[in-house]
Parts: sequence; structure tokens; C-alpha cells
Amino acid sequence: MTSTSIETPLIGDVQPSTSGDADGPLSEVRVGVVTFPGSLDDRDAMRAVTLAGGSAVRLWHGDHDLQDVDAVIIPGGFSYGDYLRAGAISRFAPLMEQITAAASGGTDALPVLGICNGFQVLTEAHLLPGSMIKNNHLHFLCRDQRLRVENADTHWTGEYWAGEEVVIPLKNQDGQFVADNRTLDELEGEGRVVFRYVDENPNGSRRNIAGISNTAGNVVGLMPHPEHAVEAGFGPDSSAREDVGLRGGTDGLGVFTSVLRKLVG
Amino acid sequence: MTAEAMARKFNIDSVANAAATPGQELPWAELGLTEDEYRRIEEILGRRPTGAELAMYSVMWSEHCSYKSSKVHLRQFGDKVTDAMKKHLLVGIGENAGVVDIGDGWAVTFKVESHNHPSFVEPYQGAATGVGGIVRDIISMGARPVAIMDPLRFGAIDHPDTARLVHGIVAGIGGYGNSLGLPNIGGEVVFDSVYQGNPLVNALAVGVLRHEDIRLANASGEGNRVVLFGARTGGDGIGGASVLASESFDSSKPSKRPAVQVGDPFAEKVLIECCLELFKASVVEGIQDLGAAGISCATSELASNGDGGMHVELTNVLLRDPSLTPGEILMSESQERMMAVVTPENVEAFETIMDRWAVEYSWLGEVTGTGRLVIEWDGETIVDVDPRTVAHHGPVYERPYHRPAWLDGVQADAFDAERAGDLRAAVLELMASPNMCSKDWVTDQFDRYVQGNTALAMPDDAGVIRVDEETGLGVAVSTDANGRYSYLDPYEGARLALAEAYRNVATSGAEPLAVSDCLNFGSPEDPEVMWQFAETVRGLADACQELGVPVTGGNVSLYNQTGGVAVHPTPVVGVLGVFDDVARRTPSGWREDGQAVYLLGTTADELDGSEWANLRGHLGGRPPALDLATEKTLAAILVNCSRDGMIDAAHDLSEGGLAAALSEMALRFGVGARIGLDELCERDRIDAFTALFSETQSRAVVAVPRSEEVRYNDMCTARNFPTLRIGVVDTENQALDVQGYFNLPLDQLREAHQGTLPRHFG
Amino acid sequence: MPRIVVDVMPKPEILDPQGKAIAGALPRIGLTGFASVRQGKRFELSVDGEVTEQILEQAHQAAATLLSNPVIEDVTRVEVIEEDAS
Amino acid sequence: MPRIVVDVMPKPEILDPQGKAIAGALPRIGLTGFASVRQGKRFELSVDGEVTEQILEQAHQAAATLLSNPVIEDVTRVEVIEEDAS
Ligand SMILES: Nc1ncnc2c1ncn2[C@@H]1O[C@H](COP(=O)(O)OP(=O)(O)O)[C@@H](O)[C@H]1O
Ligand SMILES: [Mg+2]
Repeated sequence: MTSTSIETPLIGDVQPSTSGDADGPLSEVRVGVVTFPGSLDDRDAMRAVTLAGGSAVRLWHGDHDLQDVDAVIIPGGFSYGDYLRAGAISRFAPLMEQITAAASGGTDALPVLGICNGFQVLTEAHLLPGSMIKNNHLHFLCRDQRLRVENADTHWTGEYWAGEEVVIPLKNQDGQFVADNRTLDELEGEGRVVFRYVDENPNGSRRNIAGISNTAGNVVGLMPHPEHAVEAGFGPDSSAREDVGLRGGTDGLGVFTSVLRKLVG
Repeated sequence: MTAEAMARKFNIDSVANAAATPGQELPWAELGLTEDEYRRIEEILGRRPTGAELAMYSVMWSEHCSYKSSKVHLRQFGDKVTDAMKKHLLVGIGENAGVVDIGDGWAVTFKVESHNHPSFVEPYQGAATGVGGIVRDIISMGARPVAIMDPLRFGAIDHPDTARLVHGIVAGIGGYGNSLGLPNIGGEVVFDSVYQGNPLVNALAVGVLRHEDIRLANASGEGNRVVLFGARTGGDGIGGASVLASESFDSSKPSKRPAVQVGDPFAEKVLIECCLELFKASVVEGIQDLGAAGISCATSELASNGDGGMHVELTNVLLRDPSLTPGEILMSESQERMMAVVTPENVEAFETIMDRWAVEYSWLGEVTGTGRLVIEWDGETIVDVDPRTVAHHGPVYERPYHRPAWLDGVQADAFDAERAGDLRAAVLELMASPNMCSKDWVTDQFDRYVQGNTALAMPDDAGVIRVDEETGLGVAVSTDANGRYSYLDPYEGARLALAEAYRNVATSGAEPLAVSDCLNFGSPEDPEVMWQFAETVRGLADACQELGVPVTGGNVSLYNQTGGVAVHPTPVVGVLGVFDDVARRTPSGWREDGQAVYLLGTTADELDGSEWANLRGHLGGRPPALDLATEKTLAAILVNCSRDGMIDAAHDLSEGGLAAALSEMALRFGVGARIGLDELCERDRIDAFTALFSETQSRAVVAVPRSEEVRYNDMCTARNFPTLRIGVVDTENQALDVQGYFNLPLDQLREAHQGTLPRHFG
Repeated sequence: MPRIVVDVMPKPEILDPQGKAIAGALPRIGLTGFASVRQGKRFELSVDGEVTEQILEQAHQAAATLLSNPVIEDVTRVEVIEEDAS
Repeated sequence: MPRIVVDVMPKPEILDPQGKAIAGALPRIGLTGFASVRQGKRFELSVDGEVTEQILEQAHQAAATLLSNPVIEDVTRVEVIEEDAS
């Protein structure tokens, strides 16, 4: 079955006309967004790609074909229900095998972004080290979170500057990043801590880590949801950059423009 | 057939067997039927029912499914609807949920339901499956669910059992709703000892569809196939009817049946996507969700709403528990199941979609022209009934009711106690109180972002969802109820609940269009409770007519009563409004320095039933007066202000009065204001305490940019609506400064407001 | 340090969505030998010193009240283990 | 039906927030005999028919790949049980 056949009547269907760069070079960049049966923020990730000016391509977990996409986003949700461990079952999806193969192999390898559940999937698939356990307070937590972009050289953060702060919604129950000390030291030493919580650690994550990358910087995973801070009026109430007011925060857009710019060179 | 199935076959009670053994009395009482009801079933069938038939009638004629006590009153919702009110109504009361036209070919469906008792028994699963059930109602209309809300009521905040319920229920709503990818955009959290053994867990869902996508629950077209899909059927929800475990009704053989239902949100999420794909491919003719009364309900309703006949082979049902008897299969309330009617040509397309989503399905039978619902068990007929007698011609009771004798005494006992000398301390006490404190501890456990269309959510007055990404067309929804007002006067209480929800929607800037309600009451067998119920329905129907908003559907929950103590009558009213463009929605907090703060409406001394009286342990007198013509004008002004960009913030006044509104507006974005009460007190001849704490209706506070003040005042004058400038937004001063009375730093106010729930629930 | 193990399983008649999800995933990774899966919880309570009768009784109490939800779960084992691995 | 039990526990060096919460709650209900608590998972894989070597091998594989995440968890037991209760 092809991924186009799983189209459903969507309220949040992406409207290409809202793209900021409808005919520019960025729109040539094809960013795939993987849908698992329990994916929830897949349409939101596609909307974010479109708003950033790229072309969003829907990918189906059960397919074997990456459809020549230039980058892949594994969105948030509960891929297969995630009753066992977040991301544990998705790792074995046919499409994940393709992604794992394409993402390994240096800086020219396929850029992959895992958001929330997607980050969990990437750790389960061993594309990124560490893992996530339950939040230290054991609750699901949804809130606007302040982060610092620690590494602005990855494929997904080039549009930020190192040290820049952003406000991005966070929403999860199993968001506490853990890894052994050696791994943590390695991540710090190699500059692979990409995002760090500032002000308050929302879940007990080691060393306030919110997002990390692989060595080459093409694979990035983060717990907060940049795709929910891309459109004024529907994002967080604040921004680290300007005074925005009601749901005006768009600090997450840079994640998506970063990969598009990187890919057009 | 397996040996087990064989054995069961010899045990089943077929129609032929029933006809041959007329003298055998079935255990109708254990199944909750009265003797009269049982005789009536015999009369309808012209013989004794089979075990399976008895199972069907008993669940379909239960209070929950048949509305037998409430029906005679609920008719008013239909009778009092005018043609003008019907203008936007695509589907009215009677279907799974009402459908409202919001323009541009878009429609919205919404409904509120209760899951009270299950949530008391098992808070997490009870609340979770409550969300699951209301969402399936929405799907079965052909809509994509886009949001949920959760009006909740608990016992006293410091009662030892309250923490168990709060933790479980909040986690259950979040656990299910968050996993479905539905933003939670609002609700209520109320604490009152009357709900101690009977917490109220209501859940509202909103769905969106194109006009042409509306699906109804009917089975038409002879030869069309009937299919059950989704989760397998287990023994859920038949605990009380375990007498059915042996069809020979030998009660010495107890069987294990689950005491509670466990939800599988992942299964439901897949069901949503898979149903939407079915709709898009146009491969289902009719569809029905399975909730209360399971297959009994789905088959009899589909059949009686359609051509009237259906033939089903029950052994085809996929079981989770192979020991279930036919009667139990018919009654089972296992979650995450749907039933559909499919033409023979579409069978293959249907199966392809099921396979793609890995959803299990089983073809049960077909639509017939016989007018009978015939259910077989391996070739033996075990049910042969006119489906209308099951689904629609259940018993209807005109239960006796009378006004409680105690009410006069209660109404005479007006609040005349303390009027707090220290207003600053009073505001802090109010804003830290269980009902007025910040609900962030609850709402932070819900995803309000998913789907990317949430334009307003907690803590604003209404939840606002964008429907059309091109035009910004969208809807606003608010739910409200005040059990104390309803206790003091159920007729007025219902009108007040509607007025508040209506006002909340208008405050956000949306035009109110339609209503859904969930009526939570004690036992209908108590004539005083029945009177409260009758008065509530009358009040709500009258008020809907006056405001011109129709009830499109809802739910009745009775027997919320432990021992002799019933909950306060609690009519939870949900109002849905529409926005041409959600970009113009009005937030509930001010932000711009120097903007003028205006109060709309006048204030009288109305403290009976108020939050302040509640804090003083007093409940008596009469609820605030309500004039719906005034309410309507206020709403028109608020919508107009939003449309013409005349205001930057608005908050309605309800529980806690002006004190609560000003505090919440200041805390929303952490911006202070300077407020003066003198002119207000003088104009309305009240003291400062009354100005701050009275709960007079039809009022709102707005923040008006300097440049708009003239236009704003002209508009209020033109509509002859009183408004008064009571202050100014002050970004310099991080405080709520009520001049001449107190200066309350926002940090201190916030600490009081936000500390309460975390302190009790960690 | 001696430990008391408490095993808690979903009641057999209760739906176990977690077990169901795992049972669905196993064949996808080529493991087809299993008819069904149920997922429960295992608690290890460490005891400072000796496991007295009284502490074992406490463990039973904890199992019945805090560690399991009797509406949907059964306590299937409460047992002392002395060695390091069970 | 024979079952294979798989026990999975959080690695000792990994903080276990659930176990910690339980350890904190026990004294509140008067159960003071425990030094610490860890919460893990217990899986019961049912087998249709006999548990062959090959099926047991499958269970080990499931335990190592799907049922546990070696970064944070240890498989502490894979064992056949025949009786009804463990
Ligand atoms: N259980 C809940 N779930 C979601 N939102 C809630 C819940 N309880 C309260 N809220 C939200 O918190 C805010 C404040 O609640 P409340 O003071 O009751 O509002 P109002 O008085 O405007 O009806 C509102 O936005 C409301 O929707
Ligand atoms: Mg309000």
C-alpha cells in the first residue's frame, strides 16, 4: 500500500498556500513525517514543515519506501499505544529500518528529527544514546517551557545561535532523560547536548537535558514540541525573543527552517 | 465447534424453548426490571422472553438507556424549539449527538455525557472510559473529534477519599484524552461535600465534519451487511447481571465477570482514524458506536431507525472471553467497538481499510425487510423481536414529584453574615479557596496543543478551536453549572447555568449557537429530587427558547445519591458558539499599559448562594436574579466588541464576582491594574464589599484601548447598556490596586491562587 | 539486603491493553510462539536487617492496599528472596 | 496453558521514580519496615501446547529486544511455569 492511500479527511490538513516560500528553493525540499497508528502530532509536524516553506510528505510506518525524502521527522504521540515503553514497538516498524540505515553514515546522511515520542523511538532504535523514563513527579505535564539551544551547528538548529533561549511547549509523561555518567560526559564533551531546560527542570532529566544529537549532527531528538510553536495564535503565550502575548510564540519554527536551509545548501 | 461451545449450545434458551416452557419464570428482578415491565415484555412477545431477549430488554429499558423517568420532561427541549432556533441545526436531539451548521459547508457536533458511578468505583478507568465513550458518539456522526472538556465535581477537598478520586479521575481523563490526540480545552473543578460519595465526571467532546459527511445510526437497504469492528467483546459491564452467566439461571454457578471496564486508548485512536477513512471512502451506510447496552443497543437502534429488520448470527462475534453466554454478549459494554452497515459491493473496500489499520472485524448478519430483529446462536433463534419495542417503546414513567417542604425555610434563610472588614484578606481567601483557586494542577496534566488549532484554552473563559485553516472559521465551547444555585431554586439554577455558559462563549467573542447538557441528579424515585429535575428541565428549556439556542443533545444521570443524600441538582450546560475567524478571539487577561478597564452591567446585593457565602458555610436564600434579555444584549456587545476590535480583553463575572474577575484578569498575563470602586458603589448604591463579592448576573469586565473608548461607549449607549470605567491597566505596578481599600501584589495573589491544589494533591 | 517480591497481575477477566499490544508486536519481529501476553508489575521491597513475621505481614498489607488495585488486579505472589537475583 | 514468565527490573543505578513514590507512601499508611522499593515489570507469555527449546529461545529474544530496554533495565528472569499460579 502506498502512503497516499492512508489520507484521511483532516481538519488540520496542510494548506500549501499558507507556506511562506511557496515557490522558492525551500519548497523543493521534501521532509517526510512518519505516521504510526498512534501518532498524534504528525499533522502538526507537517504543518510546521509547510509553514517553514518546505514540502511535507506523509510516510506510513508500514511502508518500506522512504519516497526519496530529504529529511524525516518522527513526530509525537503514542506510536503503538506505548504501554510497554514509549517507542519500544515502533522501533521494529518496517519504515524505521529504512530510516535507521539512511540516518547512519556521517554528515551527509539523512537528517532525522525525533520529537517527544519520536525522540523515544530514536533512543530505542539506538540512533541516539540514553533513554526516557517516567517524569520524576509521575504526572503528564503540559506547559510552555524555556530552553537553551546549546548547539547551533546541527542540521536542525542552524538557524539559532548557540546560547539562544526559546519557549516551546512540552507535553509528556515519560520525559525524564537518563543515561549513565560516561554517556552523559561524552554527550557534553562532544557538544551533543542540543537543548537544555532553563529556569526549571520539568521532569528530572539528567543535567537538564531536553534534546541531543548523534555525532554527525544529522539526527536530533528532543522532548519539547517545536511544531507547536510555529504559528502565531496557536503557540505558547510567550516567546524568549519578543513580547508576543496570547499564544503568539513561534520560537520553534527555526527547527524546521534550519533543516530546509541546510539542505538547499 | 469447540467442546465448550457445544456445551453452551445445549444450555441456550431458544425462542422455541421459550414457547415450549411458558411457565418458566426468568430472573427479571436480578436484571433490574420491575414485575410490570416483565409482564409487558411477555405481552409484547406473546410468550415469555428467552434469556437473551430478557438481557436485551433489561439493559435497553434501564434508566440509563431508556430515559424512562426523564423522558416526559425532556420533551420540552423539542417542544420549545422555534423555527428560528432550528436554523443552524442539521441534526437534532435523538441521534448520537446533535450537528450544528457553522457555515462554509462546515458542521460541528458536540455532546456532554456522564461517567459518574464508574469513576467512583475505579477513578482512573471510569474517567478514561467516560472520555472514550463520548468520543465514539462524535465519531459515529461522521465527524473527526477535535477537542474534549471535562466538568468535574468532587467531595470536600480535605476529605480522605477526595485525593484518591482527584488523582485517579484527572489522570484517567488525561491518560485517555492525551493518547487520542485530542486537545483538552476546558472544564470545571468543583469541591462540595454533597458530592462525597458521588463525584460527577462529565465529559464533552467536539467533532468537526463537512455537511455531506453526516452519518446516522440506521440500518437501511435489505441485503446490506452488518459488521462489528474494533476491540473484542469481553464480559465488561455485565457484572450486575452475572445471573446471566448461566443461561439456565442456575445461580449456583457464579462466573467471573470484570467489575470495571478498562479502556484501551490506542485501540480507540486507531478506530477514529479507521472510521474517518471509511467515511471518506463512503463505504458505510449507517454507523453506531457501542456504549451502554453494547450489541443490544447497536442492533436494535440501527434496526428500528432503519427499515426495521435485521438478522444476526451471534456466534460470529469475536470474543475476548470465550465463556460468555449469548445474553452476556448482547449486554457486554466492552469499549472501543463500533457497528456499521455496509452494502455488499463495499464489503471488500471495508475489509481493506480494516486490514490497513489492523482492526479486527466480524460480519454479523444483514438488514432484512421483515421488521424483526432476529438473532441466532449457531442456527438456533434466541431473539426474535420488533426492534422498536426494545429501542424506542420502553416504559415511560410519570414519576410523582412535589416541591420539597424544606425549600421555603432554605429560601427564607438569606445570607446576612459577615461582610469582611478586611477586603484584601477576603480577596486572598476567596482566590485561594478550593473552588476559586487556580486549576493549573489539573489542567497541566492535559494536552491543550495537539492538532495545532487551539486558539484559547485554560484558563480562558471558553475553549476555542479553529476549524478551517484557510479562513479561520472556528468554534468556542464553555460548560458551566452551579449546584448551589440549583439547590436554592432548580428552575433558576438551570437558567443561570445556561446564562453563564452562554456568557462565557460570548466573552471569548463567539456567537452562541447551540446547547448540550448533562443533568446530574439524585434518585428519581424521590419525589423531591424528581421535582428538582422537572424544574431544571423546565428552566433550561425556557431559557434556551428565550436566548434562541436549541438543545442538540445531552445526557441524564440519575441515582447520584448515597443513602438518603442526593447531590445538589447539577445541570451541566455546554454552549457552543461560532467565530468567522478565531484570530479575533478575546483573551481573559489584559496586557497593554494604560488601557481602560470597564465594567459592563449593574451590581446588586446578591450574595445568597455565592462563593463568599459558601466560604462562610452558608447556603440559603435565593440565587441571583437573571434577566435573559439583558444577558442577550451583553452577549451582543461582547461579540460586537470582538468583531470591531474595540476590546483587548474580556472576562465574565460569575462565581466570586468582580473580585474573582479582576484577580484572574491580572494573573492571566501577570499585569496589574488600578481600580476605583467609588463611582460604582455610588451608582449602584452598594458598599465596596458587595461590589467585589456579589454574584449579580449579566456582567463582564473588559479592557478597552484608549483609541477605542469613544466608540465603545457609544455602542453601549446605543444599546442602552450600563457600563462604567472602573480603572486602568498598569504594567508598572505588579499589583491589583483597589484604590482606597488595598494594594495586592500579584506575586502574593498568585501564590494564594496557585498554592491550593498542589498543597492538597501534591 | 533481603528483599520481598510482590507480583501483581491484571485480573484474567480484565482487558490488558499492554499485553495485547505486545502480543501484536511479537510476530512482527518474527516471534510467533506465543498465544497471548499479559503484563503485570513486580515490586521489590528491600528490608534493612531481617525479614520478621511482622515485616512480611506489612508486605502483604502493602500488596493488598497500595501496590495493587483489587478492582482490576490480583496479587499473585508475596515472597522473601535472599539472594541477589531472583 | 504453560506460561513463560519474564521479569524486567530497572537497573540499580537508574533512579526509579515510581519505586521512590511508593517508598515515600508506605510510611504514610503505617508501613515502616521497608528501606526502599523498586518497581519493575512482569510479563506472562502463554504458549499453546508445549514449551519447546525453540520457544524458550524466542522468549529470551523477546525479553532482550522488546520487553526490556538494556539502557535502563535488566531482565532478571525468563522461566517456564506450568501451574496456574506462580
Ligand atoms: N477539569 C478541567 N479540565 C479542563 N479545564 C478546566 C477544568 N477545570 C477548570 N478548567 C478551566 O480552568 C479555567 C477556570 O475555570 P472556572 O473558573 O471554572 O471558569 P469559568 O468560571 O469561566 O467557567 C477555565 O478555562 C476552565 O475551562
Ligand atoms: Mg468564565
